[in-house]
Amino acid sequence: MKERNKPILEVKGLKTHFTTKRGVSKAVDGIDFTLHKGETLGIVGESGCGKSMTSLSILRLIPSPPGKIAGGSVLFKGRDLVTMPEDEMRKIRGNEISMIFQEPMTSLNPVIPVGEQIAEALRLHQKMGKKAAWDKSVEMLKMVGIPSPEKRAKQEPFQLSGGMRQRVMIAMALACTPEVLIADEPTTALDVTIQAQILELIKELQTKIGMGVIMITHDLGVVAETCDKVAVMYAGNIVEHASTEQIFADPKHPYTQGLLNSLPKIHEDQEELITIDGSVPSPYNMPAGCRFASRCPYAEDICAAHQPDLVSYSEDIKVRCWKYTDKWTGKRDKEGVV
Amino acid sequence: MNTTAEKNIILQVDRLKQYFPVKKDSIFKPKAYVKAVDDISFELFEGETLSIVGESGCGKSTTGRAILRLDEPTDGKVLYMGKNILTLNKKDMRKLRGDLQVIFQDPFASLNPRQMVKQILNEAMAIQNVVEKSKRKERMLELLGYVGLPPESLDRYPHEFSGGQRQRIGIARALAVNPKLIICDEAVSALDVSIQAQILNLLKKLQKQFKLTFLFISHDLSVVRHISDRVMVMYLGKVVEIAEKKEMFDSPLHPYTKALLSSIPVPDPTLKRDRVILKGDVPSPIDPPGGCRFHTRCPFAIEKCKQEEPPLRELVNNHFVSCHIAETLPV
Amino acid sequence: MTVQVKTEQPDIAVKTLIGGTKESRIKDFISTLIQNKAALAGAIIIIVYLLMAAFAPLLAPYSPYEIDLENKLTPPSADHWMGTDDKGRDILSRILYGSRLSMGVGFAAVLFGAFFGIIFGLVAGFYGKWVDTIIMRMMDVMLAFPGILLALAIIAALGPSLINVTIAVGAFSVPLFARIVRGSTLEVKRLEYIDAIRSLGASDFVIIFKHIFPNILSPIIVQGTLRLATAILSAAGLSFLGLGAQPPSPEWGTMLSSGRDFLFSAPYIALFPGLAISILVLGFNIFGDGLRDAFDPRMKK
Amino acid sequence: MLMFILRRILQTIPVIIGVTFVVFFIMQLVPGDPAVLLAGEGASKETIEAIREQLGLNQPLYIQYFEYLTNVFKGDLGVSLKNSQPVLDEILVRLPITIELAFFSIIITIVLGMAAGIISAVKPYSLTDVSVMLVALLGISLPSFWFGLMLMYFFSVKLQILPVAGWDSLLHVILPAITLGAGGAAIVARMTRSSMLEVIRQDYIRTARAKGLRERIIIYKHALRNALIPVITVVGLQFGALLGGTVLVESIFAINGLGRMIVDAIRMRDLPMVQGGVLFASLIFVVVNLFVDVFYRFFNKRIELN
Amino acid sequence: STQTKTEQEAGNESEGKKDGGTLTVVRLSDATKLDPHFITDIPSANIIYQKVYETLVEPDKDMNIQPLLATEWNVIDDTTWEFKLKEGVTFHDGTPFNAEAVKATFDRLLDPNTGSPQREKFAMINEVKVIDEYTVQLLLDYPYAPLLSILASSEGSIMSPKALAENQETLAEKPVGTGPFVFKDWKTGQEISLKKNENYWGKQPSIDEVVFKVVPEDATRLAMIETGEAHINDQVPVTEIERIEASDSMGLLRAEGLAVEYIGFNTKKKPLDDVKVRKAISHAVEREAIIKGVYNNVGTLANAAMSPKVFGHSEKVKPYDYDLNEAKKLLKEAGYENGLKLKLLTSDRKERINMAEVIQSQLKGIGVEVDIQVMEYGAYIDTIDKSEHDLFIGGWGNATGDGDYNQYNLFHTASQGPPGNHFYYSNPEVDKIIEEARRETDEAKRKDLYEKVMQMELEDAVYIPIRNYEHMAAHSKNVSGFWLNAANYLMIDDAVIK
Ligand SMILES: Nc1ncnc2c1ncn2[C@@H]1O[C@H](COP(=O)(O)OP(=O)(O)OP(=O)(O)O)[C@@H](O)[C@H]1O
Ligand SMILES: Nc1ncnc2c1ncn2[C@@H]1O[C@H](COP(=O)(O)OP(=O)(O)OP(=O)(O)O)[C@@H](O)[C@H]1O
Ligand SMILES: [Mg+2]
Ligand SMILES: [Mg+2]
Ligand code: NI
Repeated sequence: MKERNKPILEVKGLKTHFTTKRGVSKAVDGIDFTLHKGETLGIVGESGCGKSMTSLSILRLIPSPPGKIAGGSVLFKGRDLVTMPEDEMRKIRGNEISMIFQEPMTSLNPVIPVGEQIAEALRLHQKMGKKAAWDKSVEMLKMVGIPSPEKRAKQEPFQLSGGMRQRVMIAMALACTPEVLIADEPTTALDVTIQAQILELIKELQTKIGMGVIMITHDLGVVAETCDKVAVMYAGNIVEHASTEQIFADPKHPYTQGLLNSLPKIHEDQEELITIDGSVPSPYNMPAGCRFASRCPYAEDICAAHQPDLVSYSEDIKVRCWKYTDKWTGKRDKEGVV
Repeated sequence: MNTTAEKNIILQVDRLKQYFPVKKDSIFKPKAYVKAVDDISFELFEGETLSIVGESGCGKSTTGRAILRLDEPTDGKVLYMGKNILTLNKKDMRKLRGDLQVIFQDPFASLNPRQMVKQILNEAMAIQNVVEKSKRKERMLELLGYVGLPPESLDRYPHEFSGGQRQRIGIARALAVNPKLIICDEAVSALDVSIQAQILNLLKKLQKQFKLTFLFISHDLSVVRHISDRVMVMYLGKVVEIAEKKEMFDSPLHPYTKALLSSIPVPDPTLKRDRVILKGDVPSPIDPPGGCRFHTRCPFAIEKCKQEEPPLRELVNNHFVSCHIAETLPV
Repeated sequence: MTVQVKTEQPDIAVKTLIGGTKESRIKDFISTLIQNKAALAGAIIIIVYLLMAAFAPLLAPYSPYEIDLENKLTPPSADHWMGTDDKGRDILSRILYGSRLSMGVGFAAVLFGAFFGIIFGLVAGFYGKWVDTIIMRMMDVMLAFPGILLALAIIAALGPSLINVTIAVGAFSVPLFARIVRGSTLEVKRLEYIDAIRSLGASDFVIIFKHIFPNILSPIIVQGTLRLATAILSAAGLSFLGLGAQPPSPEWGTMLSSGRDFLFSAPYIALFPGLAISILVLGFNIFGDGLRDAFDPRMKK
Repeated sequence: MLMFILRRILQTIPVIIGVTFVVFFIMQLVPGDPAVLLAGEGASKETIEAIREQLGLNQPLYIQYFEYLTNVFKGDLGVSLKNSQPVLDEILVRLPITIELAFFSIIITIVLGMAAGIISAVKPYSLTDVSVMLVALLGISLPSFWFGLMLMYFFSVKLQILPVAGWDSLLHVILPAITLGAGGAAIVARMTRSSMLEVIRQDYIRTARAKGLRERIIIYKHALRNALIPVITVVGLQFGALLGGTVLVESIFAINGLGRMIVDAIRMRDLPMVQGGVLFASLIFVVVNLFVDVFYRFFNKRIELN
Repeated sequence: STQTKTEQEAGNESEGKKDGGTLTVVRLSDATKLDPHFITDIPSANIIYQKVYETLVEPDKDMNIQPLLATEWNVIDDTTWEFKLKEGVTFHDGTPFNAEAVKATFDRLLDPNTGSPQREKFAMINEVKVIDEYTVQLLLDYPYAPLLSILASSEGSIMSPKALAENQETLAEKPVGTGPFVFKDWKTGQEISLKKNENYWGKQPSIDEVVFKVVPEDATRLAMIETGEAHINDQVPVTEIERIEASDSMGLLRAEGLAVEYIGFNTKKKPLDDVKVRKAISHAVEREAIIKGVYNNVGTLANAAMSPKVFGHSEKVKPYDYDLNEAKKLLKEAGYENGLKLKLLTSDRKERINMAEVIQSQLKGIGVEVDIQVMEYGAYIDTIDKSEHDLFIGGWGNATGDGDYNQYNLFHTASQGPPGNHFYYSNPEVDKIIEEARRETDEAKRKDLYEKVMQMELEDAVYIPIRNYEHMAAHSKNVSGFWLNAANYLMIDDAVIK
């Protein structure tokens, strides 16, 4: 599954900015990653760090105005989506790259039967007839495990439970057998038991179709269970990028460390949880230096002054931190802060 | 009941029922109800944290709301310090509300967007008249100190705060009236892990400081495990299991609890577990299945489960479960 | 582990985003208003009208009442910028003086209608059940009722006066406001902060007026600005029944109606008062939209 | 739903009784004596007294009212004081006319209003949007007599392509319906616009885009259907305003409708006619609003449950 | 004379042209009922008067009484009038017209059980006596000079005895008379249509049918004439004269009327109970300005409560001249040199509101501050009936064209309140003269009495006469031959549509 073929999706230096009355919000500020066929990339990070905006930028669905892709490229099978004409882009959306949105409750049109919502993409992209598209959408519903799909297809979203709706979203995203699936917090709104069902389903389908998946979440448990590699985002940047095992076993970036530390340990009793002090800098007013510097227990002068690059720590690990460069003095490390 | 016998019961919920009438589609159908909470009993000891867990829609919030009389329960008793609060008149109830507070899930929706923090806090104190006017300012600053917000927060509106900070405002408001019991309805579910940790720490600290009792509603089991003394599992309006935290997590008895615990994604990619993946969806609370309500999804259901409703029985010391076949299940 | 819950550092994000002091908040409010160009234009229109009303005696080139039958129906000219009416009165002067009356009646009527409509709507929406049923059926009765009859009844009961016309016109809009307010109340009632304040032991009065009401302002503002035009026009309709401003008051609606006989021979008689009303309403509508945005702290996000 | 409709129909009864009650007592309050108005110029006091006796106006009020009410429940709305015709007959002649007028007007309100609203919403803050909204605001603040007479002047007198007045053919319906519908159209346009703008921001529109749908399909299939829900309520309310507006339009275009009948009857203090007219007008209103509510609930149910 | 060319043309042309066609008349309001014994308004009477029903005698264009169904009459003694009836006339239902028909009609009118509001006017008739088939006598209780004028008015219409016997009730909707037009259909609130009476005893009308349509809006009625959708509009606002005259598709017909408009004083109410105040105000109103400025010179300056077309009118009666100094002097004498506040009540007719505004502005000149009260008609009547007004603008229709109907109702003490004396004027001497004039059979003497009593009323400054009505009808240029009677009845016997 993890054969190193040519990447299907390559994001290079992607920047998405929002221009508002208060100034420019650099929601996504230079993101790089690649995705291969059959691979699952997890993107994690604090709320508001730009995860959703990254995924929307790939499909060029940024609300515009105020949003705008301010730079970088998104190469999909070698073609740059950022500069592609709108009507060609439309052919890719929902067909070759699909997306599952964060909110199953609000992401389905409340007044259109769910079967129709699936079928319309099929008619458009696969040039199917009305009947054929409907049959296929019923089939899709069956595939995602919805009982009596013929009946359900005719119902409107409000007649379905949350889990079912999320499954409809998945069916919709997978209807045209896309090569890339972007799942933006597909299970956040769901119960654990239902969440387990859905994650299982996505995994299953991924093996079947062999698509590349970008799994966006802030639930590290979900990442651990589903992803091959992980990109950790902080304030519009990727701060660490490594394989899943690597991230959980030996996180490099102080933010990643903090994030993992603050999880309540399920098999261990703690009197008190570990937290990361301070808060995320305003996207309108990013510090010049490392964006995590003000909260970082290791921060040195250089951290506040200059922003580090995302550099390779080892073959598989990239990290954006002065600590892993030769500029690092290691003064505070010695004081043993942690 | 040995270990708990010495503790003071602060709140006792007795056969509480909360049915919501559903609008009928046809006059020919009998009047239907959502049986959101259907005959549950439990007690809460002073200074402890009891968590309620369960899937969405199983009646957790409804239980909390019924205790606070935010909805009028259909039947049952809620005894607070031995007094049935469901029979209090409006005036007495308003007085009592100072003792029972609530922190809600959505840190944005639970604060009036048009009130500044100082108005929010001041109003809470004014309503319960806990602090005299001249001392309120002082008290507000004190409250902000407890929850870790800077004093200048007083002059800001909720939208000017991050989610975690907003949740702290909500907590400060609850503390403002010197409550004895706080119901935390998904108080940390909407927050980021790192912020969630801050709030959980805060709650624990405050509990110690003020001898608070928490009724902690959540579906996040790792959080529950961290904060609770005892855990209660609900399914479709019924209590299926109550036990001390350790007991519950180490040896769950009910098949639903087992599935629930095994479904929690563990942030450890090296750990590969046997997961009980339940099939199907939660049935509708309007027309819940007869017998054991879980039998439609239970992998172990026997004929009896479909026919008879299992009683809540004490299987191990202080570990109650409502399952006919709890003893025979694989561990 | 030494990491404690500490008082957070004064939050940079918050501080730079929004100034913490009161003055800056007001400034912020005003700057939001000003940045909204449409709202600014609306505000300017309203200010011009208010100035017009305030300084009518200084601005008006003629007396608004002086009848000059020799000079009746003269088209707009250098002497009479807007022409003269069928009794030779200067239309411009009448419009200037009339701004006091028409704006007064319009505002007062809308306020009256809004006041009762809001109370009924809030109470119906908040308490629901039979209270709701009774109030809303009452509102239905009012809506289904011919306005002229209501107006006549008010003359009968209270006698003709400008205040009573305001009441009559306001009464027409009570059910409209009530319906809109009720709908929004039902929505806001379900929000968590209402439960939060209820669990603090707040009385229904506090909940309704302090917590629900400010959060349903936006549809009220929209409805209010729309009703203004209708109010001014219906006030005119009633003055013909002897209820409203009695002649020769230069009330815009009445002026407009009296232009009805000269629609083709002297269109300017109806045109100018009509424009005066339209522009005012326009001003209020766009200002109202801006106000709604500026009032709503959430909109700044 | 059926239950809801049934309950609402039951609630209609007190509304109607309420209306008759209020009308009755207001008519007592209103100065002016039908007997005097019927007797005409120069009638002696004896004559007036005789007329009053004949019309049964000398009985105590509550008897008059209860007699009226019992008769109404028997289906007898009394006879007009003015021309002694049975009120019901007079109403039944006019009712279809007014309903027809209102129907076409509301169609115009809806079609025109929504079209304008959509055009505006598709390109918010564009020149088209601003001009459409300006016209809409003018539509709200211009009196309908002005608009109606202008339409008549251009289309009937100048161009002579439409009849001036009357109610004989479909051609006669056009101008009155436009006049009556225009004000409402303006309000509906505003509502549609803001509702569309609201809906366009919703997540499911983004979902539709993510499917690669064309903008046109997104607007008309996905956005519009949802945007219409709040507009329905406005249309329902507008219908009330519309019924009130019929008086003017019926006068201007010489249409023999219910609105004009009621106002004429009020002027003659013809209580039975006023009662009957208002009764039917409120009945129409209540029925229309019932429809709107049913419609709204039907749509809204799915939204609430979401 | 105000008769226009149209009439004269009609006289010349109508002979040869008998084109038929439907004449469409548009008017402000609908009829209330069509039974002449119950009609109290002009719009109703206009439908039937000399069209469906005919009277024994009729007024001509100059309000002189001419024979119609009665060919001749004699006053046998003060209280006995004898009429010879036309032979060979039949009602529309086929019943022959004869003395029995006349008797049946008046018996019904006079029967108190009928409850006719018009009974009062005929109260002096004691008995209707059939002499022979075509001779009938009216026996009066007391001498009553204006009898013919009453017989000539709409309420004197002769009705079919068969219809009276068989279906009295339906007469309100379906009139049956002897006139040149037969009632066809009535859609209430919309239109009434009449068709030509093929068996008419006199000259057959040239048009086949006439439809009276209700079109409440002034502008719409004119537009209908302009586009040819209707032929005659018999209520034209004074502001439209220029437009009509300038139009090449419309003509304007003007005819002097019987009605007058005046400003009335409530003589019972302070301070108007002081004759000096009333005189002062009378001096301060510039009446000519109103005729010209408000009425666009439609109608003529009135000198009394009777228009020149009413029997009893006299040019010699003189109202107060416009004299502000005199007015101020009188006010001062009355003790109001510092001014005075009064209310002026008017109904909601546009011209009257305008008039009120002009009067308000004129009275300001002598320091009288006037508040205008506009009221909807019903409320207006109610207010003056209850004597709650100070000044009011009123009008009197003079429906019969005789001075008695005017003087008795307006000024006799017995008429205070609803019958018409809204001045609440009471002067025993005036009462006496009015009663005397009623019985006086000598026309010249009657005229003298009226002149005298009118002058007395003006001396007491009971009212300020303003305007004698002039009726106007706009018509399409392709109709001719119709005329307006002084009581504003549309006469269409000779109307022709080109
Ligand atoms: N319409 C907008 N205008 C201005 N800024 C915006 C807008 N939408 C998003 N942003 C900014 O973009 C940043 C990234 O938002 P994004 O939704 O990608 O966060 P996220 O990582 O998906 O968070 P979450 O976990 O809460 O979904 C936010 O800080 C936000 O301020
Ligand atoms: N006011 C109400 N009217 C009707 N039904 C209600 C009402 N409130 C709650 N319910 C229903 O009662 C059931 C229990 O709801 P409740 O909110 O208590 O669930 P919960 O366990 O808190 O779920 P979640 O985890 O989603 O918050 C649900 O099916 C819900 O739809
Ligand atoms: Mg997101
Ligand atoms: Mg809940
Ligand atoms: Ni430590």
